[in-house]
Amino acid sequence: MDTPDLFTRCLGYLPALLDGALNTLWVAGVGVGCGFLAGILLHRLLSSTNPWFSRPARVYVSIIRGTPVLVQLLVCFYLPSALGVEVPGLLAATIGLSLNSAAYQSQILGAGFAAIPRGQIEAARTFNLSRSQTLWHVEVPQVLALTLPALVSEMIDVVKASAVVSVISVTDLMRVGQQLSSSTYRPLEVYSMAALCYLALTSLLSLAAWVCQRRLARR
Amino acid sequence: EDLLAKVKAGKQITVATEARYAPFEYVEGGKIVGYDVDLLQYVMAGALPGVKNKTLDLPFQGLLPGLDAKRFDMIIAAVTANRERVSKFAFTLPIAEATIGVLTRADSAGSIKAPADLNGKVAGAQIGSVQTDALKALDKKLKEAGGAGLKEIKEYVAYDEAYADLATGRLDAVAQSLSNLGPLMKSRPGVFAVLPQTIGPKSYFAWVARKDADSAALVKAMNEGIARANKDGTMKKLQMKWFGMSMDLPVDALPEPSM
Amino acid sequence: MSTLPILKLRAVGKSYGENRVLKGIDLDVMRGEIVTLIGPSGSGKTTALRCMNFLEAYDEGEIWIKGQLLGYSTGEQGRRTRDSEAAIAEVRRPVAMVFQQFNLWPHMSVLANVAAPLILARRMAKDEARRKALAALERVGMAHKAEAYPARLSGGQQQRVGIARALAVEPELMLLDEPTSALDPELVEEVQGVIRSLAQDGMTMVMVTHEMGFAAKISNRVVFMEGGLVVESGPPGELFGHSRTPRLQQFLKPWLERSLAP
Amino acid sequence: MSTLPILKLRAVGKSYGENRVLKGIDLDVMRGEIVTLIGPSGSGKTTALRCMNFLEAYDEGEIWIKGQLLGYSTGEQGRRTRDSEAAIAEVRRPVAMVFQQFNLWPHMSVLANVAAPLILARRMAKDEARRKALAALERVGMAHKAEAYPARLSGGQQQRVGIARALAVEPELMLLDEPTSALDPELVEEVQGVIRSLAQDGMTMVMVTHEMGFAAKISNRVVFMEGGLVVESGPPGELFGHSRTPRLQQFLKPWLERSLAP
Amino acid sequence: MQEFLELLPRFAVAALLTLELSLAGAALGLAGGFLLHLFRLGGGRVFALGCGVYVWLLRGTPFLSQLFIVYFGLPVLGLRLSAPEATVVSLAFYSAAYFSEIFRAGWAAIPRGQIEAAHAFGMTSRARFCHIELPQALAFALPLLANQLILVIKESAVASIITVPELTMTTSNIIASTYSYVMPYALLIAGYWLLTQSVAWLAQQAARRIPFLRTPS
Ligand SMILES: Nc1ncnc2c1ncn2[C@@H]1O[C@H](COP(=O)(O)OP(=O)(O)OP(=O)(O)O)[C@@H](O)[C@H]1O
Ligand SMILES: Nc1ncnc2c1ncn2[C@@H]1O[C@H](COP(=O)(O)OP(=O)(O)OP(=O)(O)O)[C@@H](O)[C@H]1O
Ligand SMILES: [Mg+2]
Ligand SMILES: [Mg+2]
Repeated sequence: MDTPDLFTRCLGYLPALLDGALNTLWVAGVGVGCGFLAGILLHRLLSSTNPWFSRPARVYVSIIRGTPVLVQLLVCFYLPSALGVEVPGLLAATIGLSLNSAAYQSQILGAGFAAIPRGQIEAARTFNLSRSQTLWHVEVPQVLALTLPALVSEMIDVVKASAVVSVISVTDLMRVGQQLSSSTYRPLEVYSMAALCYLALTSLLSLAAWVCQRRLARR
Repeated sequence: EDLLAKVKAGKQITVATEARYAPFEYVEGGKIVGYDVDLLQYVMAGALPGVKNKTLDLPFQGLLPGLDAKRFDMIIAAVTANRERVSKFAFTLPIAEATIGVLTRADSAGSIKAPADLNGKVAGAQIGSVQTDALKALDKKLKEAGGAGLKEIKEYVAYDEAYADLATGRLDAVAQSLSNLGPLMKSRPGVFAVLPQTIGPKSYFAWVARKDADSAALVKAMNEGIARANKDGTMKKLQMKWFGMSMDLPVDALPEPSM
Repeated sequence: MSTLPILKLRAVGKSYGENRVLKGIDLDVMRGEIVTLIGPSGSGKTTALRCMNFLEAYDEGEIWIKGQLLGYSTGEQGRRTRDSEAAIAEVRRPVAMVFQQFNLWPHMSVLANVAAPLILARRMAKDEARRKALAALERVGMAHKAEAYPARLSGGQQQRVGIARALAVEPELMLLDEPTSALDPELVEEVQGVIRSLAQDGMTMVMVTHEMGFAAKISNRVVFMEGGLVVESGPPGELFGHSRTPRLQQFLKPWLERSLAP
Repeated sequence: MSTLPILKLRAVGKSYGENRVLKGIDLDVMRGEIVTLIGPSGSGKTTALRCMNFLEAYDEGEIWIKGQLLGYSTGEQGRRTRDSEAAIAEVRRPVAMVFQQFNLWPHMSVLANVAAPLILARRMAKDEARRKALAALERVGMAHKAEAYPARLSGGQQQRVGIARALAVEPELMLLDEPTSALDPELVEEVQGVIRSLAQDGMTMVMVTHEMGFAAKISNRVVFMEGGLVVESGPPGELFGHSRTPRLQQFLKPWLERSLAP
Repeated sequence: MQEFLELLPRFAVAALLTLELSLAGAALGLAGGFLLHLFRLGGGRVFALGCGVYVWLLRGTPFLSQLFIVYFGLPVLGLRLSAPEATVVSLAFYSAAYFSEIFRAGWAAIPRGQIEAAHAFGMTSRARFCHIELPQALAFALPLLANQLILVIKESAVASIITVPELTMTTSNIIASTYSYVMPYALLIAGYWLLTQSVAWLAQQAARRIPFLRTPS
């Protein structure tokens, strides 16, 4: 059996890795997206004056930030089945990452919400905008612009955190790397290639954010 | 209505595997392939005609707990039958021999020629695997024989890292089933060597289901399929294809594990 | 001028915790009138103005806008309950507000700022809202900046947009809280000009200001507040020329001195 | 009064890229003199003031402090090279600055804020520095807040600390950039009072301000700038009463009108 | 209960190892991040670009890949680290990228005017750095630093793949040998939670000690 040279070998890993990258992108993308919406909700709960809302929210954030993602994913995967509900791995992974990211994003977005001058909200009230109109038309666009750099970091972190979703049977980029390394017995090469794929993904995100920031800055 | 009936009615069986265990199951060209996959296909064609199988790929540590939690119906992977596992789970008939060999580095072939030469050396295997238990037994044997015993037994999450550590010299030996070692030797020629002696008693790989009334019929159906494959020579053919050798396996029952 | 006051305050009180900031304010504002509130810092001017709009919930007395009680409904045994946001919005509809810090929404263009209340709160069609917004901007001389973003404007221009935003909803009463005090001295004039021209057009206004000269010239009535109470009120000539209370005289002294300096 | 000007500007120019912000400023400030710079927004007042301190590097002309050229050394063929930080610090030693936004260091107590320049830049012993700092705080009536942190103080109090910090280094010349314009109207008076008392004690000052009345009362000389040039300068009575240039007349008009209003 | 008592000592040992690994990694990373930041502040364009590339590479790739490169790649160059050593080194390189970004944010948060005031009063650049910039930037960055430390603790779980017997590895071990996973996972969660919450608590206490942070500005 002849061994192709390093370069050809690495090139050969690419198609499978890209397949995995697609899954990673999906899980992380949807995770961040849902996490954003849930993060807004969580922030509302956190800043509620009613302790029945704010206290559970605080506990939630503390638990999520205090435990490994791996454990959170396992809970999302195994808990429903213990209760008799079948949740496919991909869905469980997406839900798990959303719930995880929501906790972090609630903190990031919280900083953004806090930075919006009170007066702007009051202006919305005097002009009779409803609460949800104020949230979506006045606050959220600004919060997005204000916290974009931190949100991008969070997105990058979720992409990387998603590397553990393989434990619940999602064939993500990292899992493809593991599979390749076990059929080729060359972990160093394969993981270096996988690292490059992650780098490409995260750079893509940074680039997109940079473009957004540019747009916003033109105002 | 038991599990077998449900599977037949739903035309789908969900099985789990760890596709990092060549040549039993691993990924090539984006698909899980290997000895188990081929064998399952043959067994299902006979036992469960028309049923499709859905395969989940999980890390080894997730397999038995996942089965217990009813995340899937069966484990179709090379699981070594040991005493503790057999007491908790239902194993099928053996699908391959799991007798353990010792992998060393090619450049240490001069100094390590037999298991007895492992005194003072570092050896590794997968966490919670029978191979780890075999290493522990070896350690005990070496010490009883008056030797220093193994210097350390390192436990890995998966075998790939153990092979890599052996290659970089952090390990001196890896305990692994002979069935797995053949293909490894073929794809990284000149890097590794296999000791001629095996360690531990003869043991077997089998598939696993839950040990409850619900699963009993399913296990029986699978066993019938495996027995047929054994008798009509299909199994030998597949073994030649994947391991490069064939082995004689008991047809009627899984022998009582000795470990 | 109708005889029904457009805004009526009766014994309005407001406390922040222990601190009783408003201690019973009475005020009638007739259609077309311009009332300015003056007084030392902390006397409750801003609080009073914010109550007129229910931006702050008052907790004693009553505020009526065009004959409707603002913010509360009176139940059977005379106990009152707070209205829903929607009901409050309905009563506050004829009132618009201009803020000291402008409070424009920085992520919207000038035109969008002015059109947003029309589209979102009044559910006007987008085209019509834009047309109206543009007309309001025209009115304050800011139509040429319709596409700009607030951050690009000078303070005076921002405040003119703030006024346009208030104008666009076609209010019957405008509340202005120190509309010029966040501006560089150079820019005060341009905003005061706009307010003066609104006054000439007959807009009803209640304004808090520290600019005595401006208050004197523009208002029909000046209200001097101190410690949460109205101490003196009357036409500007009377109040500035012959203040009856020593407290008002003392308050006006530095200003009188400064204006006669050069 | 000595005849050597403590600060001398000759044809000072400064550009930001293409934009020539100062176009040749001449100015002599004698010991004990109080000079105010007035002019419309963007005329270069702040830039001029910052150049006098080399916070901004000027790029044409010369600035002399007590006879020493600020910021540059002239080499053999008349080409000048920029001085080191240390050399600049030496020349700027007699000059202290008071900022519009106070610029107190929020992580230090009031006392530490005032003492820090003495300890860190003048290498004074800590005890002595504290004593001096306390004396300066006493001077502006802030000694009782010595242990407080800036965030706890009102704007007027913060600015008084800013002045104390400048006083503590015993400057021979103080530069003040709109020292009261970041303050609420009510607080302006307390800071102006401190500045007035410094003036009575004979402190030399150059101040940018928008408060014409204050400028008129306090200064020996008023300098009107526009478009990076000095348009007119002279004693306040002359400048405010009988401005020669139409531009200055136009600039002063709104203020004159406002002050004569009631 | 019986199970709990049996497992507790093993988990205590494992948690201690997790703490040691992540503290050592974070301490080195903190120092490295600070150095990177200093280069970026004072080293001109080439350094700034170099630091930027470093941050991009280390922040953009999963920690697992970096650990593999240190653990399996360095031996190719003749440097063979033990698994815990490799973990600490990788954590240090990895977190240095994050820490340097945090320092950057801290410095960016200092208002320009304050630095100008220091200039105007003739402070040397060292006095300025030590007495004006550093305390404020650190105070600003304190919560971010704590956050990052928490992330490092959690990231150290990856070391289980190269046989470091820390919390995650210990849990896997126990599960693989007992097939009971409720109690081990409960202890795992409790372990990480305790570690991270104590970091958060310490940071909070530290923030309380800083007098000028006590006032909402
Ligand atoms: N949200 C609040 N919570 C607690 N106290 C408040 C609040 N808003 C205002 N106050 C207090 O109410 C009093 C009146 O404040 P208000 O802002 O109405 O005065 P003002 O006359 O507008 O003063 P200024 O001229 O400084 O704007 C002050 O003592 C102030 O401290
Ligand atoms: N750092 C800078 N970079 C570029 N341009 C600047 C900078 N600082 C000031 N300018 C420009 O220089 C000109 C003069 O500014 P300067 O701040 O000196 O004016 P000013 O007279 O102090 O105005 P104001 O009364 O508004 O404070 C303005 O056109 C301004 O845009
Ligand atoms: Mg007010
Ligand atoms: Mg200026």
